[in-house]
Amino acid sequence: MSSTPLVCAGLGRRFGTKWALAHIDLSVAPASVTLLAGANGSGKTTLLRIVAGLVRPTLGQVLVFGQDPRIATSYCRQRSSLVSHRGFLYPGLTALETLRLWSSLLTPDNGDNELLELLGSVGLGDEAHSDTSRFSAGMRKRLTLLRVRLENPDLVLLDEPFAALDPAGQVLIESWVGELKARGTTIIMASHAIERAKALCDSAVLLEQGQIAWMGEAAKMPTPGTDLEAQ
Amino acid sequence: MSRPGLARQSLAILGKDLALEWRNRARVVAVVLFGVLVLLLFSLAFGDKGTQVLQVTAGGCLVIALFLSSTLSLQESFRTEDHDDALEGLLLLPTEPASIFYGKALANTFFLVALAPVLIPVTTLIYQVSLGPTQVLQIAGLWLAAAAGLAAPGTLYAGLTTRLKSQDVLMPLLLFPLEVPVLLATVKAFGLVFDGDPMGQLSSWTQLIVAFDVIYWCLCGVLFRFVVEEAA
Amino acid sequence: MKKMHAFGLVGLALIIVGSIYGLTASPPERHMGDVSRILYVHVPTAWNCLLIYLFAFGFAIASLWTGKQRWDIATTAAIETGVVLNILLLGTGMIFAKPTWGIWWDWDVRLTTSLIALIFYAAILALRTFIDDPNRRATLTAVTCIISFVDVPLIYFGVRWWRSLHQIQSSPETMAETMVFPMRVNAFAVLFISIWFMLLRARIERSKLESDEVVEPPVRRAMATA
Amino acid sequence: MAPEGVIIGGWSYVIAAYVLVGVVLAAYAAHLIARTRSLDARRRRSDDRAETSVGDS
Repeated sequence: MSSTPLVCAGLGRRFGTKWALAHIDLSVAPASVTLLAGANGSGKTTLLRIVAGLVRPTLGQVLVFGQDPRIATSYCRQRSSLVSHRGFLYPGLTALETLRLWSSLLTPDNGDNELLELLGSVGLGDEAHSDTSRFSAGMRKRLTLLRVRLENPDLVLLDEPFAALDPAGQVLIESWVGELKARGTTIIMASHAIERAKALCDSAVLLEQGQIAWMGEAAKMPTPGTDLEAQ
Repeated sequence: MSRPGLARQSLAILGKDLALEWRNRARVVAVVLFGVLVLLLFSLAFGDKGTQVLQVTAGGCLVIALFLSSTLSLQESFRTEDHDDALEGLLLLPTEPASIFYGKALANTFFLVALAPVLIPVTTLIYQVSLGPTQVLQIAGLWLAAAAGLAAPGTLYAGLTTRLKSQDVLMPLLLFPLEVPVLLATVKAFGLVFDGDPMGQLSSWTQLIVAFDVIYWCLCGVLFRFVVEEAA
Repeated sequence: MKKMHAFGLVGLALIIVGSIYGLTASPPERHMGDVSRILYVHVPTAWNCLLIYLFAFGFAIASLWTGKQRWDIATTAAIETGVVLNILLLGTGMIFAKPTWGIWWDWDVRLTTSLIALIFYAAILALRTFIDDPNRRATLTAVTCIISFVDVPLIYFGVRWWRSLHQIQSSPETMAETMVFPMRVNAFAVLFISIWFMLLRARIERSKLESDEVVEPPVRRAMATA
Repeated sequence: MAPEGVIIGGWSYVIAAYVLVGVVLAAYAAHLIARTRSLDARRRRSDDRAETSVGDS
């Protein structure tokens, strides 16, 4: 039970008058890659934020490795990592300083040499001492990915990983996902780029207006917007 | 897997906030100038009543200058956290909300203490009070205690009102009534340093401010997690 | 619904009895004379105001602990009722101050503390109007309410020390039995009326939330199969 | 310091205090009841459209 990365049962979340999510029953197998598909506002981000323990579910239960992220917050966050569409960066800090901050909040705390090496591995070696507020979207994303490298989690939650990236950046994400997968990390990916994401994923969940409209093998997923009842 | 302790995490946050403040020196200078301006305005408002009045009001005006300047720096301390959801990033690492609080509150205390080397000399000049070396030390100690008492609830309330539509009004509205005990005690203590302390009451006022500090730092540290985490 | 109004009616009956007794049957006090009759309404509001703020503090802790909406509703109802009593307490306090001390306002410990408390709690009510998300509103109301309540004794002692250099605290002397009776009756009267206010206010808050929001999740949709 | 002797009169202050208490309490009660009425009316209208269960106090 506790080795299952994610179990949701009857999950629902209301914001004001609107139900962003309802009746979510979902189980994610270890070392799998799951695609969360759906239109804007279909509840993908809310679901990922609930799993990360940032949003409290209104109804139902969520278990991350057998623990409730609301109660065992620290445990769940140690084993999972969220890559949001925001970068979590401070304007004014350099790339190296940003990594230094993250690293000093984790164990083991890496020295500057390791951090510079990490920056080099994503092609940011020359930018180590530049202010992150001057970074392009792609550079910011690559820096954010290093965060996951530092955390070394068992469950990675990706929110729109391909958004605002150039083709080179998208290829980088693909190879990075492959790398994580090979290491046995479980991945849940919310994405608009259905075709690109499908190729990376084992299974898929299609959300429509906060509810699961379709669930199954990624390759067989219908294109969103088509008549699902006809399938 | 063990995590770095509360103290180490707090120091990491403190270091980050100090680095950001250093990058943002121009703003820091502006806040200091604002403090000086407040002192100047008060001295203009009371100045025509004579030197005596200026000397008597010096302590109070100095504390009010500290309070008004603090709202500017406290709000800024959460604007950087909100800009790219960086605070959320810290929570996800995971960082204990309490260590984020203590790190930021220490940074805010540091910032408020940094106002002292400018505001205190300016006060002695325009309010025409003379300070001996011991009195300077006393004022510095009191200033530190007052800054700490202001920074802890200030950090909590700045975090609480960040992202709200009327943060600039709500934060002082919530913070200043809370700070009345610190305000009264500090004004009294400053007055005793400036005008002399024949009855030896200074130490009891200092103890009172320190007691407030302890209560605020404990209580706000406990409550901060509810302010930053919905799921807490 | 009917039960709720019973509190109001009992409170009304008691306050009429207590006030008539206090205005007629009770003898004037030795020093303050007839002015002392103000105390029969002033002191009961003060006691109840503090009691209601204590309730709000308890509700706020429960709200933070459980995250349940009903505690947030209770906290809000208690804070608003407390603010009404606080206004009364300040008003009657000032009216009492004029004939006894010769001034409308004095930086007396209790008056000062209650003025600051009023600003505190009114600020919480103001804060609530700026937050749209009900969960966040509940959390922030609870946090500010807890801090405010803890701070009230600090203000009290702070002001007391601050004032202690100027004048000696005036403390009420031991009261005659004829003074105790109307004070007690009115204390219960204000308590009943306050409970009635809180129940009414809670009902308003609840039906406001219910009519504004869809409490039940949408109907479960059929899921297409793979 | 408490003044010497007895304060004479002051009935106007006593009446003012009692009137203040009465007016404020009555005004707040009226305000609460008016709001309850209007919310109840609104809810009854929405109940006509959709039958929803409403908990009673």
